[in-house]
Amino acid sequence: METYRRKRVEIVVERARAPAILGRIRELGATGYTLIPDVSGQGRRGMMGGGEVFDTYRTVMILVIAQEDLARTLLAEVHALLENYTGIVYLSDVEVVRADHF
Amino acid sequence: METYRRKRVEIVVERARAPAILGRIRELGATGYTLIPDVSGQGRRGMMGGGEVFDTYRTVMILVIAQEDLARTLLAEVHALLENYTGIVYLSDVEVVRADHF
Amino acid sequence: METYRRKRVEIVVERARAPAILGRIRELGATGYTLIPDVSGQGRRGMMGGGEVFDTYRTVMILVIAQEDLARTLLAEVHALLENYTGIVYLSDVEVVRADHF
Amino acid sequence: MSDLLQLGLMNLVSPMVLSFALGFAAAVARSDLDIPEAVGRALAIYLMFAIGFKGGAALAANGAGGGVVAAMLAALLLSAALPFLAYALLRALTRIGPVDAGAVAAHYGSISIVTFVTGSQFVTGQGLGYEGYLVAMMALMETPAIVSGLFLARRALARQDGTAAGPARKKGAFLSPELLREILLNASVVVLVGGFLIGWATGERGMLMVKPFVADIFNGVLCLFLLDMGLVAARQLRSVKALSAPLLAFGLYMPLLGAAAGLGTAWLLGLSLGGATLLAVLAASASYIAVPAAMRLALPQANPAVYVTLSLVITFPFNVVVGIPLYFAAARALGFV
Amino acid sequence: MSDLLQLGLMNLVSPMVLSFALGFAAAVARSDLDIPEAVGRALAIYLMFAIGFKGGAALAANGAGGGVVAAMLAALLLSAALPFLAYALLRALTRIGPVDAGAVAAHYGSISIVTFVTGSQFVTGQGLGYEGYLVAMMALMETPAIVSGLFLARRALARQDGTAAGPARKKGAFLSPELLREILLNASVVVLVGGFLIGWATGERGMLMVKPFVADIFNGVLCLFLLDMGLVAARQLRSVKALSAPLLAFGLYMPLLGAAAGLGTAWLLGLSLGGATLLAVLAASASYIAVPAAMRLALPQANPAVYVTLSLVITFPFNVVVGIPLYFAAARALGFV
Amino acid sequence: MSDLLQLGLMNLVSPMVLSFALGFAAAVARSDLDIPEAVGRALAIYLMFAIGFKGGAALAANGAGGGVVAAMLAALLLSAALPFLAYALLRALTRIGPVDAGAVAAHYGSISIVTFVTGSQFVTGQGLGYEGYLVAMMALMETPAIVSGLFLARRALARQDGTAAGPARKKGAFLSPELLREILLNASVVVLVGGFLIGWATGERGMLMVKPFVADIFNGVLCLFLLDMGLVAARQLRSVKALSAPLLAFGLYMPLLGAAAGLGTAWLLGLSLGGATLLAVLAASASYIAVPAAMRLALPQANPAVYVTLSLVITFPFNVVVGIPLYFAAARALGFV
Ligand SMILES: Nc1ncnc2c1ncn2[C@@H]1O[C@H](COP(=O)(O)O)[C@@H](O)[C@H]1O
Ligand SMILES: Nc1ncnc2c1ncn2[C@@H]1O[C@H](COP(=O)(O)O)[C@@H](O)[C@H]1O
Ligand SMILES: Nc1ncnc2c1ncn2[C@@H]1O[C@H](COP(=O)(O)O)[C@@H](O)[C@H]1O
Ligand code: NA
Ligand code: NA
Ligand code: NA
Repeated sequence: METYRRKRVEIVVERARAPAILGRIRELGATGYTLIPDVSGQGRRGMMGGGEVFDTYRTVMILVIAQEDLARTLLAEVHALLENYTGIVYLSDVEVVRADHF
Repeated sequence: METYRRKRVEIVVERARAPAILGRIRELGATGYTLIPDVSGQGRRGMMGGGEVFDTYRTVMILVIAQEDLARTLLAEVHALLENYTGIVYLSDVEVVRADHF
Repeated sequence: METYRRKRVEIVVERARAPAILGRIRELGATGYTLIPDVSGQGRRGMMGGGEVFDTYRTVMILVIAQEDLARTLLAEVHALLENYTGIVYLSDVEVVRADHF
Repeated sequence: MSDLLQLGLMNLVSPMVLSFALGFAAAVARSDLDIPEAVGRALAIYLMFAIGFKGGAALAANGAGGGVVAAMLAALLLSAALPFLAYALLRALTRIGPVDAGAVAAHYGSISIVTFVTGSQFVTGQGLGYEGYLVAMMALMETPAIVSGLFLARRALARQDGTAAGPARKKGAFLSPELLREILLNASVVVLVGGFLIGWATGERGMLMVKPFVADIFNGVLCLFLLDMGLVAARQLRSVKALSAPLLAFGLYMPLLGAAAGLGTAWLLGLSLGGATLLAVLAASASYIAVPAAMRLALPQANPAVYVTLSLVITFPFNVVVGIPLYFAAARALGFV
Repeated sequence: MSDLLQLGLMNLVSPMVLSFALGFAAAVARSDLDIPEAVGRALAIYLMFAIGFKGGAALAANGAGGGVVAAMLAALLLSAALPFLAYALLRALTRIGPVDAGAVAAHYGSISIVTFVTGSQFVTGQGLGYEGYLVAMMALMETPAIVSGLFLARRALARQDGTAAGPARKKGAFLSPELLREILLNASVVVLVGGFLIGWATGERGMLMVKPFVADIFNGVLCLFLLDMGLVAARQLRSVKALSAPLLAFGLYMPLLGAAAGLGTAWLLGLSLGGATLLAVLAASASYIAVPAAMRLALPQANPAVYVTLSLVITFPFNVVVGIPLYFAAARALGFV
Repeated sequence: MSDLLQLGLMNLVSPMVLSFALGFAAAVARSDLDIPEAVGRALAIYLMFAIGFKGGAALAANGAGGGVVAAMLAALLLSAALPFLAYALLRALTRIGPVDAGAVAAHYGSISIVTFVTGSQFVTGQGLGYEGYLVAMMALMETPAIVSGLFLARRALARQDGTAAGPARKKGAFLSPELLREILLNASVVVLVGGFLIGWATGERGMLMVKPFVADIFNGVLCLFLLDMGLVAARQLRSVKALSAPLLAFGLYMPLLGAAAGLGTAWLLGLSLGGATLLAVLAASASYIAVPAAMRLALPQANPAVYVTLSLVITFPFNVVVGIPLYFAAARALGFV
């Protein structure tokens, strides 16, 4: 089966910032995204997430499959949106079956 | 440490379709799979998942590490199984430590 | 935007073993990690995870972005820590924006 | 008439209906209020168990009487028949295709447990009782409609094209084992019937043990659950624009037709005023939990945005807010006592 | 004095306060005890709904009286004014910058529902009642403080550098629509006000329907929730070392000042002993749910380890264990009846 | 004999036992019924807190008496001793190795809180009371068995090969700090003991405040929890084929031996009929929550499919359905009053 090269952008970010990032993902024209609603972890800011009743430290993971151009734009824009917020973003390669879906 | 090249197949699919796909993964002889039980997201079908009391829009993510041949077969078969259903499937490269585990 | 090559280490492991592995990740000097708190799956040990009231079969997924050296050390060490336990570990390539974060 | 208004008002100004309104309003205003999914599911299981238990215990207390078998048969028939009416109307008066029409029809033949539960609290609030076996009728009404709806959709598909169009269309696969299990053993049927049998078997002694849980706090838990349903329904509103005006109208007149059929059946069965009201409520209500799950398996081509939205956003609020007191008033006007 | 000790002891030896201590001790000892997050959130929603409902029902039962409008205005003013006091103290006596000071100030002007709920159980345990509209005052006090805190932080920022330093600093963006929604429609405001209105609208009849749920089991549910709060607070302890001694002290004297302001306001409003105690509790308490969420949106530069830790780990336990009986004793000593 | 049958029947036809059966049947029939994990955990915490609280309050009400210290010592000894019996039987009559035998032995020396809770409802249903400190005995019995089981497994390992075989085998690492914390501070010990102490400290006054929550709705919540346990147990059934016939037999006769030891100890302690029954239930029951967690840490080589399945799928249902009335009948026949 023939496949096409795409990029996968992954973002781990505090929940308070997620709506802004998802908004940007939609505006830039990605064909979709997937969200893992509750992750926890540790980074420069220290422990995040982990089941508190309040939202302050909640963290989500966002995943976007997109063409290389869009993916690189996303990488840069999300990186800018992370200023003052807890979060990371990175990129990797994937192969997909249908070119028109992503 | 020596490593071996394998493929990673990821599937995001509505829950109603997951049993059929997991069944196929087992039948094809994958050594295992991992399931992230509740994700949400947006694609051609619109919003999916996101904490409703009912299951109609529930979405899961499935991850299989396998040899390239098996992975490509899986890619094709899962793609076929997604007809009429909400879901995506894609492939990427990984390195593993033990060749006999995957 | 310029990017830097890093490795992504992923670990799927029973919860009882997670603290030891996270401890080692910290000791080795990774800049962070992300944890997906409840996954399920099937491997050599059979079904794991899946919503029981008791913890015996609980499974988590851990994700670390790191420089290649550290990633390979981690791969080897985690592999050793998995003896007698249910779990897998593997490695893949990613690109990041800020070299100093990972 | 002013009596009807007063009934409607009394129903409206109950903590339960207002909780639904609160949830609905909060979601419309885009509040971040959210009942965690796990808790919403648990509340649903509680409600189904408790309503089942209370029905079984009531049956044990009052005895079954001769009419029970007839009532069970009537429930099966009513659920199986209503989809034919719904399908005919949908095909005649709206423009949706046969697959979507079959799926929607299945929903309206089946029932909504939460609507029933809300109705039963209304009836109790009027100082009335109802036949305990109505809970068993409810359980029986969940599934025949699914079979009817699938039959209608597949017959139309088979006519349209001679060739197969989907895995479920292969000969003999009309009801796959997987689907049968989904239909007969879905969570709501199991908990409802199970609770009913437990209530029946343990009777008064059992009721004494669990009354504070299954009866006393029931109304309050129902408030929280309806708050959640309000949120869920309003968040589904975004899909309403996918529905044409005739389709929206169907979501309002179909419950009335269903209620009429329910009242007729109640008359044949000789039910009490409370029982007749609740059978009307059952026939008027449309499923939005069990049937959508079955449809995703059996008719994946059908569009969930149509059937979930119609039953959850149009018919469910209509029944809870307007329908229940209306069916009660109709039953009383028809001479049920 | 020995009377005060006895009150404190009575408060301490209640299942609620001891449950908080249990959770705190368990987390300090690094037990793996854990209330699942989904359940913790649901318990919080229950508590807010129930306290709102009870307040509304009490208002319906006792009538509003003339003072209600004055009380509402006073609540708004108190919440808006306290951050100015807090900010001045923080800037004068601690070394945190203007952004963090503004954020912390917002927390202390706002309120903690759980502290109020614990206080209301204490008051009820003394055989006293309180004005139903105190719940409405609580709801109104949640948000003005946020606006004041943001104003203080941003004025300082604007002074510091003439140029913009952050997306929220653009002209006219002082209160973005996103932020306004967060502030006015956050879950706690919605459930509290909603429950209040439902309790008010349905009155005695509504209370009769849901009393076992919203009143009878309330104390017990509060125990579980405080157990969870104890766990959460102790797990936040690790961040205390980030706080300087003057900052920690602020977490202890600011509630006293707030309580004094609350008692003064209560005196002007002519509240009862129970009502005065609870208004003191409200003014003394600091938010750790609604305000942090708003701050992450509006002042992302501010450090949550400072404001969450201060209000959750220092002020919350102080109020629950020491403050509540103290404010009650003070109110009684001041002649409230 | 017919009396025994009647007791068994009365136990069977209780909402609690039937709820377990319902869950079991649903899972065997592969229904998709599912109690969300978060809720299952919360129900468990509620049950442990409530049973602890009730025990403490009972102790406060009836006074401790002279026998309490002796009872606590007896509980520790019983839990520490039973694994030696279990291990000997396993090694003599089954073919599992020393590591698995040690792990299984630890489970049978320890206790199952849910079995105790079900037993206590049975005893109360007989119109009997029991000594409040039995709850404290239960808490003490959770952990000594773990130490005994580990000792047995590791002694055998050390004999087998002189060299170390695993990180935990290093000198002095017999009980690592990590493991000690897991053993002594696991959630069930903390909530049980904590609830007990709170109930004790607040006594009648505390009970008055939380009775509707910890006592009135207890049976009903237990029904939901046992429904979940039925689901979980049946879903673990798939692992039963991994167990040999002699091993399955062990899961049935070991509880009888444990119960006998429990009754003997009860006789030495001079317990009441209710207390003796419950001590027999404790000794007969096998852990499936706390001990498996400890074993995964301390004996990862042992196979959880063996020890979880044996205690959860064989011994737990046996005790709940058959054992409890049997031990009660035996206690009564032995002259306990
Ligand atoms: N090196 C890393 N590998 C994996 N996840 C990371 C890493 N660094 C940070 N994270 C995740 O990103 C979140 C935010 O990181 P930070 O902004 O550095 O506090 C953390 O809470 C982690 O979940
Ligand atoms: N481009 C994408 N990137 C990441 N996830 C996607 C993408 N497109 C679709 N998805 C996920 O796959 C699900 C099904 O997509 P679809 O079948 O297009 O509706 C969505 O709900 C998303 O969770
Ligand atoms: N081939 C595989 N692909 C994806 N996940 C796997 C695979 N094998 C094992 N796993 C995951 O790793 C866990 C432990 O595997 P094991 O140690 O083989 O029992 C399983 O429960 C799965 O979640
Ligand atoms: Na219907
Ligand atoms: Na305040
Ligand atoms: Na035992």
